[in-house]
Amino acid sequence: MITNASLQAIEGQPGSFVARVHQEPRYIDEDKCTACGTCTMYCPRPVADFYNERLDVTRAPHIDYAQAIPASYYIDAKACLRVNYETCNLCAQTCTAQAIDFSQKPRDLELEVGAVVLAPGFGRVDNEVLARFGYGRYPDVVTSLEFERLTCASGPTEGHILRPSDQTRPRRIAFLQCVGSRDETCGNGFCSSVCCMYAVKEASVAKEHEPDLDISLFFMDVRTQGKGFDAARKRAQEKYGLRIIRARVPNVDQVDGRLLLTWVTDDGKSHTELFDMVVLSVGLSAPEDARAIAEASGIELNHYNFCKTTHDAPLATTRDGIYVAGAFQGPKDIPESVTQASGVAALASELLAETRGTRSVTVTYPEEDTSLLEEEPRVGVFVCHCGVNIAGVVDVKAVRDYAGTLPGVVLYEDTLYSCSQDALKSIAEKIKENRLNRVVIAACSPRTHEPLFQETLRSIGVNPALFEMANIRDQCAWVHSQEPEAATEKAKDLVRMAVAKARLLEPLAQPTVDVIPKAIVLGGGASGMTAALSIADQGYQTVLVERSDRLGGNLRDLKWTLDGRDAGKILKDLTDRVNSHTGVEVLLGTEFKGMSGYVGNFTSSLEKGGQTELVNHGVLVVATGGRPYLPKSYGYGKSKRVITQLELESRLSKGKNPLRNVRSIVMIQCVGSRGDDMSYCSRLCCSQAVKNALKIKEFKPDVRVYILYRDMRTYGFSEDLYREARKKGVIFLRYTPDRKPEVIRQTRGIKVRVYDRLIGDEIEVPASWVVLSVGIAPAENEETARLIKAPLTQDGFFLEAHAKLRPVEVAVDGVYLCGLAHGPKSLEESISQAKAAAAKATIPLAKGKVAVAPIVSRVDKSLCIGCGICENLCPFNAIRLVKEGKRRKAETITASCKGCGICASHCPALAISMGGFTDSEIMAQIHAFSQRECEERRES
Amino acid sequence: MKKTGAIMVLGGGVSGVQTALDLADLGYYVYLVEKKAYIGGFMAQLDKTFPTNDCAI
Amino acid sequence: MAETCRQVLNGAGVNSDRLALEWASAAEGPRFVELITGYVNRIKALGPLGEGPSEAGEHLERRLDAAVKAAESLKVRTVYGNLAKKFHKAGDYSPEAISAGVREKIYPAFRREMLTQEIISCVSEKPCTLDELAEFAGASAEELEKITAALGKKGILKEDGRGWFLAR
Amino acid sequence: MTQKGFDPRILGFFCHWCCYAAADSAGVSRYQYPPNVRVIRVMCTGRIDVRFILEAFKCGSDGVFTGG
Repeated sequence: MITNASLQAIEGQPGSFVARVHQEPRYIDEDKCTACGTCTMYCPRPVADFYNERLDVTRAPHIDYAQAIPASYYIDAKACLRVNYETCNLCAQTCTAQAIDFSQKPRDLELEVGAVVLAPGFGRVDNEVLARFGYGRYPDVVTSLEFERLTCASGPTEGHILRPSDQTRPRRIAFLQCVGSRDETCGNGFCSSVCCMYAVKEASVAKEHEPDLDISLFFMDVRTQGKGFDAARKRAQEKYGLRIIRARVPNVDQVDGRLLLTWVTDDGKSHTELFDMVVLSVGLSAPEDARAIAEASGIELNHYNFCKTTHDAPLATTRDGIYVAGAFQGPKDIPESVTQASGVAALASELLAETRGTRSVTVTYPEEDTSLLEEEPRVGVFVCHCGVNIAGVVDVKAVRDYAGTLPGVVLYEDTLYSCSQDALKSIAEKIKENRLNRVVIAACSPRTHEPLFQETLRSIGVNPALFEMANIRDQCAWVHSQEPEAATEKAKDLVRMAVAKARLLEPLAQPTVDVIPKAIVLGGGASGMTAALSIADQGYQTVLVERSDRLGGNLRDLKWTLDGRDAGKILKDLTDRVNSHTGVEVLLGTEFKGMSGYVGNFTSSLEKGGQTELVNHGVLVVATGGRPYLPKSYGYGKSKRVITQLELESRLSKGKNPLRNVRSIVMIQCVGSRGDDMSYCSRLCCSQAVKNALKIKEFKPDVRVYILYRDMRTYGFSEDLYREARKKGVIFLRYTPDRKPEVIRQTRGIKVRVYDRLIGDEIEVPASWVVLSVGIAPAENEETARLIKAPLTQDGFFLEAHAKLRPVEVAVDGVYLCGLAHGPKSLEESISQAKAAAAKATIPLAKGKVAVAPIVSRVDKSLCIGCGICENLCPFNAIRLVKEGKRRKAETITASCKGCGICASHCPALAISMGGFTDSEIMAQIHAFSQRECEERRES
Repeated sequence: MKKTGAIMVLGGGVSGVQTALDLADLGYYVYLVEKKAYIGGFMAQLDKTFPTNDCAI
Repeated sequence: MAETCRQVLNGAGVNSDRLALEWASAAEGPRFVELITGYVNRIKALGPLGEGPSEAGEHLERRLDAAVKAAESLKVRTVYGNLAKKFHKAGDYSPEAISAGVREKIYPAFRREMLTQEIISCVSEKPCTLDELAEFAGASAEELEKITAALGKKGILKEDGRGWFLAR
Repeated sequence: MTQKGFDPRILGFFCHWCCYAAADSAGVSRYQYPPNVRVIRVMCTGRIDVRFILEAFKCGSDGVFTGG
């Protein structure tokens, strides 16, 4: 990790570059700094705290936030008196660790690398642009990032929303969208794609903090197109009573200490209101140093200074061996950035497959300290605040003190964020100091965080099985936020139960098994083919299974990408590569019929023409795609004049001829989407409609094109297409779901009746063709989901393991996800996601071994009576009877065991115990649950 | 030409960190180059994330 | 499992509506909330344990203690395991089959074992006549007679003029 | 509340993969439900022994909710 560093140049060629990097000194030795904070205390030089958006003041030597990595302070060289004037030196004298070193000099490094990934993120919108909205002039106009810090419990106001001008509580807050986005006058003509969502989030959080706040949000279009976002927005709108106004506010005035907004709605009416605070939803610009990075790395930028890429290779820059991920590729939110990040890892890994493992370092764990277990249980309880997530509801200090009264507890503490690096470090130290041999963390869900904490235990030589969590966030604070007292009582109970179990925990061995170096990819569409090729390029045999008799999926019906590329050529390139690649075996007309086993050792049955073949493989990628929604409404299927966008594309692919007799085309958006059939937004139909409208205008400029929409969601650079369409005379009319357009069939032609908001009345538009922008419906996902035991969302798409941080993984280990099976998305996004799934799927293959969770069953052979009930009942064939002398005894096949425990609960002789879930552990939890028993025990 | 099994990742935000972690898991050496004093990028400044309002840090 | 619990709970004097077995998949947060809210309301309507309709308040804890001990016994567990095995082999998991199987096989074994436990706990205080035992265990003297006879044969219980008492 | 002042104590056995996950997702969406249930996580409902349920009632639980 090299901080305070900038890229100077990249020389050489793909596979063997030399990157020149310039590093400025921190003036504090990272290895010596203990992050005690003495230097900040003694420094006489105040500086604005940029981490808290200058809402606070710190000193020249400081740390941005307690959880920062590296966990070391640094000195702001611009402000430091010692660096600039050779005076002061106070901090160096007071630092007991002697970590401050003013002799540090800038360094120039030469890094030998095979590939380069550019992920510099995004830049800020110029203050000049913000000044148009009164920012800088009126103190109560704040940016969204400043507002984010104001709502944060560890922020400058400890989570209280106060007006910067007079530190009073605002009553009315307005959010202005598209500040520095969708605005050519400031150079940012694109849509930043994230502001609509974060504005709703910030408004909701604000309402949670201050329920009587009155919040208005000013949108041009509400662009919450992400997976599950529309539903979340709707819920927030209803729950918090957020007021949505469709207008762009041109400027902000200050009147008597309040802020005056004037706007015009789309019915032509003008409005004026006063607010106490205005939040500017600031967009994402290209990074400030984009030009410098482009020059140093020899890549090209697009017209907005973002990295130039194409829709069929979204992660490749214009220079081979140099790749791009995240917001530098185009404005995007966290899950998409994370997806691209994994995708770009696949690209680098494809290029450098032959060098895998030559430079890597492996982590080693210290030996387990077995002497710990010779002592009585010494339980340590850590109760997490999780910022305000838990502490905002549950009385964390009371729970902590209560934990101290429980038997066996020798240490009880509260932590702000248990999962942060600094907290983990401190927990580890306390475990060692106090010789804890059982650890309970009361925080979030073990499903998400247990591995992290167990890793911490391992790193200090404590067996990870000696750990238990009490879920006081997901299943307590979050769901009982209106009943803080009851929630606190519940939290105490859960902690008591966890401690009771923890006292009985025993160390468990950590078995590992070999991985079969082969992948199966389900689905031969663009995503499936991309994923299969990537895994094969990374050096692993891949089987591509396609149900139909042709490769291509939905890509076969697409004619042009959004950036105007020939979709047919992309399809041909992909299929040619798949068919000729020695690492990819293509099985057409093949059905996936089932899968057994576990990560590293799956066995799938594939059926082709009535023949079933069993294939052993280590990982599975689900790329089973989606399908276009088939509408019943708007007279679809009854007239050749009513078609879908894909059908329109097919007509347009024959050139201008089909448009011969066409005078007017009406496109209707959100057919199927955001409605009764599919509640979600299909994400790409808006861009698709605009793309096709432009194609029509290109072929025949005098065709009148109408687009009837609810919100135009041409996010990212597609906004350019939207603007161009408006310029070329495409007419956009907004409709609301309670006043849907009507298609009226007449003897000669078709009319569309729609409510015109500006006129305030219904108008009738004659249409040669009506084009329905139909949404994307899930494929037959239920069956596949059942076979691989993976959960689906309520909308019928596969559910990822974590919406933000694990977007291409499924809850089942060893199964990965990409493309339309995950949710509606564009070709560009599908390709990024396919690469990401390929990277994730290759990780276990590359490691060659996977750890098996030690929750397996264990048979006590001295108790076993050899009845065979367990062997019979086990759903995974993971237990068998073996002869031992004259008797038969049961035995667990550890690698197959899933830890379900059906054997243990049916064993007549109580001879089977489950790792981490033994009878006595569960009984202890039951007893701890019943307080009466618990008190009796304490007396005895 | 001999290839080098190391990769430079420029940028220590959520994208850069995720890339670095995946590449390390895939068996490569990673140089994570960040222009600021700390990694984390903008995401570290966020309080909560949409739509689940999970903690961002 | 659930059916066994229900029949045993009913036998011990607990309204078996207090036990719920529901399904919610990982993505079904809203469904889970509905289930749990409905269930809590159901329990609220039943009132505290032992005070609901058709519940035997006073001896409940003792009866349940006997039930737990019965559930630990090799005999009951063998019957239980073998029935599960039978269902698994036949692939028949219809509620009727399960209910009948439990009623005919598991419950009798359970009941016998529960009564045995009750008898033992009764006589360990003082010698008891069959009628006293019947009142204590809430069962008929005829039913208990078979059990005491069997216990007598095994040498666990002895009988004299005062009634049955522990052999040791 | 049906009975005045009666706040039942309920024990839940939740399957790690299904009901426990559903309960987590309810939390993530901030749905609200009554705070009467205390949860014991098991890897599968198959783990639940008849003894556990009887023991829970014996210890005075007003209800037992098993969620798969």
